[in-house]
Amino acid sequence: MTSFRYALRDTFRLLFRHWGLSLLTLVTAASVLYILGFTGLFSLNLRQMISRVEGGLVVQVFMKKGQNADPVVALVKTMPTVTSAAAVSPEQALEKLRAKLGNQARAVTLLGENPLPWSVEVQVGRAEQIAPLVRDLIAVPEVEEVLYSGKLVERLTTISRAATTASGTILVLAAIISTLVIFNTIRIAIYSRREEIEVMLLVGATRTYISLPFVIQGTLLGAGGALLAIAGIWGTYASIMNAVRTSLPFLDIIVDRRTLLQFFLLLFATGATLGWVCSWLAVSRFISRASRAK
Amino acid sequence: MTSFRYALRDTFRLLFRHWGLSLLTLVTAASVLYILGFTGLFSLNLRQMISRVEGGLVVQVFMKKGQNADPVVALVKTMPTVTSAAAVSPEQALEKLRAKLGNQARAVTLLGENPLPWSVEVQVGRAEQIAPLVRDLIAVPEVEEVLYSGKLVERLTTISRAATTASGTILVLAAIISTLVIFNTIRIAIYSRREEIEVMLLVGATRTYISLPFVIQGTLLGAGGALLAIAGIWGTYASIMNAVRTSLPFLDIIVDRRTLLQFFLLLFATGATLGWVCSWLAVSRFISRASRAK
Amino acid sequence: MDIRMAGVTKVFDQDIVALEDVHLSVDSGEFLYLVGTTGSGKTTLLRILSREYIATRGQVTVGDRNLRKIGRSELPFYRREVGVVFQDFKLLSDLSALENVSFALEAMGLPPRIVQNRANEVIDQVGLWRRRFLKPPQLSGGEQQRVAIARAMASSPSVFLADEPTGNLDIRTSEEIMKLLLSINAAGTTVLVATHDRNMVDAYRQRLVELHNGRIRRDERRGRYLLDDEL
Amino acid sequence: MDIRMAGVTKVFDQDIVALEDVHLSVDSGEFLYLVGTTGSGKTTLLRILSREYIATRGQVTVGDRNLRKIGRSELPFYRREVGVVFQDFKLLSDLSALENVSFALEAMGLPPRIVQNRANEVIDQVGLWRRRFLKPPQLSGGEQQRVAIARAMASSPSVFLADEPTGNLDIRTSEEIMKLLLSINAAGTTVLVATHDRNMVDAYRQRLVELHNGRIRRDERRGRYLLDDEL
Ligand SMILES: Nc1ncnc2c1ncn2[C@@H]1O[C@H](COP(=O)(O)OP(=O)(O)OP(=O)(O)O)[C@@H](O)[C@H]1O
Ligand SMILES: Nc1ncnc2c1ncn2[C@@H]1O[C@H](COP(=O)(O)OP(=O)(O)OP(=O)(O)O)[C@@H](O)[C@H]1O
Ligand SMILES: [Mg+2]
Ligand SMILES: [Mg+2]
Repeated sequence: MTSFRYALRDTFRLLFRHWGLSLLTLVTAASVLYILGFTGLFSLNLRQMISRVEGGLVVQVFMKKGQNADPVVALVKTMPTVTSAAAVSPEQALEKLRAKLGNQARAVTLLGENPLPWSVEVQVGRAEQIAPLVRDLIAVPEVEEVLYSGKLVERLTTISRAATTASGTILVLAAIISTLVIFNTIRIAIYSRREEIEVMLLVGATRTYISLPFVIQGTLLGAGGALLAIAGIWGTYASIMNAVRTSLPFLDIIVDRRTLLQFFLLLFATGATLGWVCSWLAVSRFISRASRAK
Repeated sequence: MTSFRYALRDTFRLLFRHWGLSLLTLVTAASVLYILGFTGLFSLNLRQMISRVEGGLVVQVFMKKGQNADPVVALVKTMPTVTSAAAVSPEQALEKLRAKLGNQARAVTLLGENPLPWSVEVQVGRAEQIAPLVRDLIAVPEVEEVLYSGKLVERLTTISRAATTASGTILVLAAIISTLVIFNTIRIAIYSRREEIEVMLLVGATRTYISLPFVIQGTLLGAGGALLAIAGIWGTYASIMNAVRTSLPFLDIIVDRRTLLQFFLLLFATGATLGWVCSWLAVSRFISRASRAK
Repeated sequence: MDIRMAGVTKVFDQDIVALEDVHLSVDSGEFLYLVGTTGSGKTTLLRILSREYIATRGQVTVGDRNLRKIGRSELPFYRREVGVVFQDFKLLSDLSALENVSFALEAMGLPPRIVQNRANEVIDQVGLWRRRFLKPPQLSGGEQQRVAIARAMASSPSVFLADEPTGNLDIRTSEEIMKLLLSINAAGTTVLVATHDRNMVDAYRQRLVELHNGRIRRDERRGRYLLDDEL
Repeated sequence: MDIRMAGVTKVFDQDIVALEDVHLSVDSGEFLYLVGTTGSGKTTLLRILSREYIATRGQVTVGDRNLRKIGRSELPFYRREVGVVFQDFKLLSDLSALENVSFALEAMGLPPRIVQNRANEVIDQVGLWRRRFLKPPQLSGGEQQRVAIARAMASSPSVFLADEPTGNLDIRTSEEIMKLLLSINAAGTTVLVATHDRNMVDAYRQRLVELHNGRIRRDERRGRYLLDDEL
């Protein structure tokens, strides 16, 4: 108990007596966590955008002449991967075709009777769920033809997979690099106090007594760095959100406060944990080395 | 001359006597430069992809009934922003329409005489060059209508601007953060040698004599860190290129060896310069502080 | 606590033999001078006793502890029973004189009030009351040395090892420190003092052990400081 | 070079007066002991001469240099003419004894061969030839002190300032060092030695200046080391 009080006081001694060093460590931690945080936000946004695009994919099911869309709508309702299904009557289809043709619409007006069949537009959540869906739909006897942009789906599937791997890899890389930099910085900072550690060992301080202030300090610096990083990220991200909202409104970036808050909490925890683990490792190694008898 | 030889020898003494410290600094520099380099490559790729998409934008110019495309082709040839222009005869246009309609192609086969006019497909390099082009084309008397995906062009223009700003900002941020981290690390590393610096001053070493080894060391560590970072980036990027080539062949990432080489040279120079400037600043400040008489 | 060294040899890299076959037995409560030319092994002997070094050969026991067998977790507790005045002081330069003493007491887990009282007491005993808030770089050599002495005695150790405790002190102050060491000894603490200070050794005669090239050359009950040509 | 101090006062933070109105004139080639109880201001006086400190008041000139007016770029060149043995040695702990000497010579821009010869020579003179490749932490206190002396004398300075150069040495070795200092002095170097070593002061009588609470109390041509009650 008393020794924890001493540890707290010594922490502040360490922090303020060597405030230059503390500041350097803090800024380094903040910088690195800023990068880590930004990478994280970037990955999150990437995944969200891709899932929006995937959710927009439409499979068109054309019924045989004279059949209406009911059997397909019924079947599709039972499929868990399907997120929406809408029947399109021949009349609606003609309207759409006209709109789609634009200036060539006059070609359509030349048609006599409406030659178009009933169809259903089906949507799923992920590109890779389309292939099995199509297989099932083709098996329905009333279905004449199932149309979907095969190439686009293929591309989206690979892009989605690639993006998942890429954002995962980037995150892992950023995490490794952050850990390395923070660990190195803390180690170098502790290195410059090696005499202090040696003297403490010589007068009979226990390992815990010696390391506690360093570990608390490391945790505080990590947490403080994270707070600075969060402030920085919030500032940058808010201005990005603003810019996107006004000039790229079609881009689906994450603006949900709850998600962002969770993300920032995670970043804070990461910073504190990194500071804690790194300083603990660093100081332990130093104590071990310094206390080896020659 | 002699003193430069001493400086070189002392550099290696610094590097190897405190090799743990050197290694930590090296790894930190490498990590940070890795991030910087990656951000740079990412920006380069982003710009390249956007310019490819922009280059793919097509403006369709429909001639008045009975007019052929020659006047527009002639005009467009004189415009420096235009990268390509192709006349499309009514027959070709009908073929295209058929292909475009897909399963609704039967509608087109119902047409009697070909109702389509001559048209020209014009391409420019950048989205923002489209608006003036369109204005010029509409002024041509033989032109009936100029079609282009107005919304898409608008979006592309803003995306292109946003991407340029964003990649620039990210690069600047990465550069600032790299500088901060490298400067801090070197300063902390030098901080742990403050006694050495003080003693040297006391025995009458000049500022240059004291700082030279630190500066050379900093430069070497910066350059070494850059080399490690380049090796790392090369490894990662090569595997990305491979993955993209096999599974996302439609993605235009940079594979040109000359560009990459130039980029890596730049990164190397950045690392060495950062190491040099940062260690020079750090050691100067220390010397100034240590040599202040009380 | 008593100290027993049997056949202790300390060899460093490059075959530097700092101590050779040292047999030394110090009873609990004894006072002993360790003399010898520079480099004769005094500091090495004391460092073996404080477990900074481990003897290359031979047995060392302090109290009931075999120093070769002290584990990592026991070492701090051993060190608290052994007060050491280091030849190079080993003070923390960003703590004041008083804090240098109190932090050593705190490290032992003593409560703040006791720490404060004791630290103030010993700082006063070594005559640094008026300098107690200065940091080592602001203290003169002799003042630093006295902080080191104060720190070593603060925890009332059972064994007190002092490496040249008067090396930076004038004669008058040396005498005061010597009296302090004798009073520590009078309270039952075993005291070993490595010294070059002929005046002190001759003024306060005590058991004297002389090292020569790492070997014990003399061990006298009330020895005088002799030069080689006086032997 | 000669040394002139006129009305020198040095006040530290918290109104600590380390030197007060010191007038001291040392001719070129003189040898001078600086004595006084611990904390009397000896080290402070030497530090003012080596331009580690600047006097709060008063004039200090060494040779033809006014120490208050030495610029940043001139300081290294001044320091090369002043050899200092620091009370706490100030050796670089990752250089060997020999390297500690040679690096100081290199810092002056001397060519490698001259540096090597001179470093070997002085290391030998202080009796450390066999220990020359050891680093300070591997040397005994007295050996470190001799490395510090060797480094200070290596550059053949015009002024030699030694702060307790025999504080960690036994009597025999102290005598050798004193003879070394006297021979340096005989070659024309001005030598100031701050010391508590009564035996040396009385054995080799020289000019003696005694400081007391920062003031000069005695200045005698061939003074003896006296205690307060002997005055
Ligand atoms: N870590 C070490 N590595 C190598 N040699 C060492 C080490 N420590 C001490 N020595 C050598 O052992 C010898 C004895 O050293 P020690 O410090 O015990 O002498 P000392 O009697 O205390 O001398 P002094 O009176 O000068 O302090 C010295 O010659 C020294 O060079
Ligand atoms: N930087 C400083 N700040 C505050 N006080 C100082 C500083 N340096 C020295 N002093 C004080 O000035 C006084 C004189 O110190 P100085 O080191 O000159 O004494 P000294 O004669 O060398 O003593 P010793 O024989 O113990 O080495 C001391 O009381 C010391 O506390
Ligand atoms: Mg010793
Ligand atoms: Mg002094």
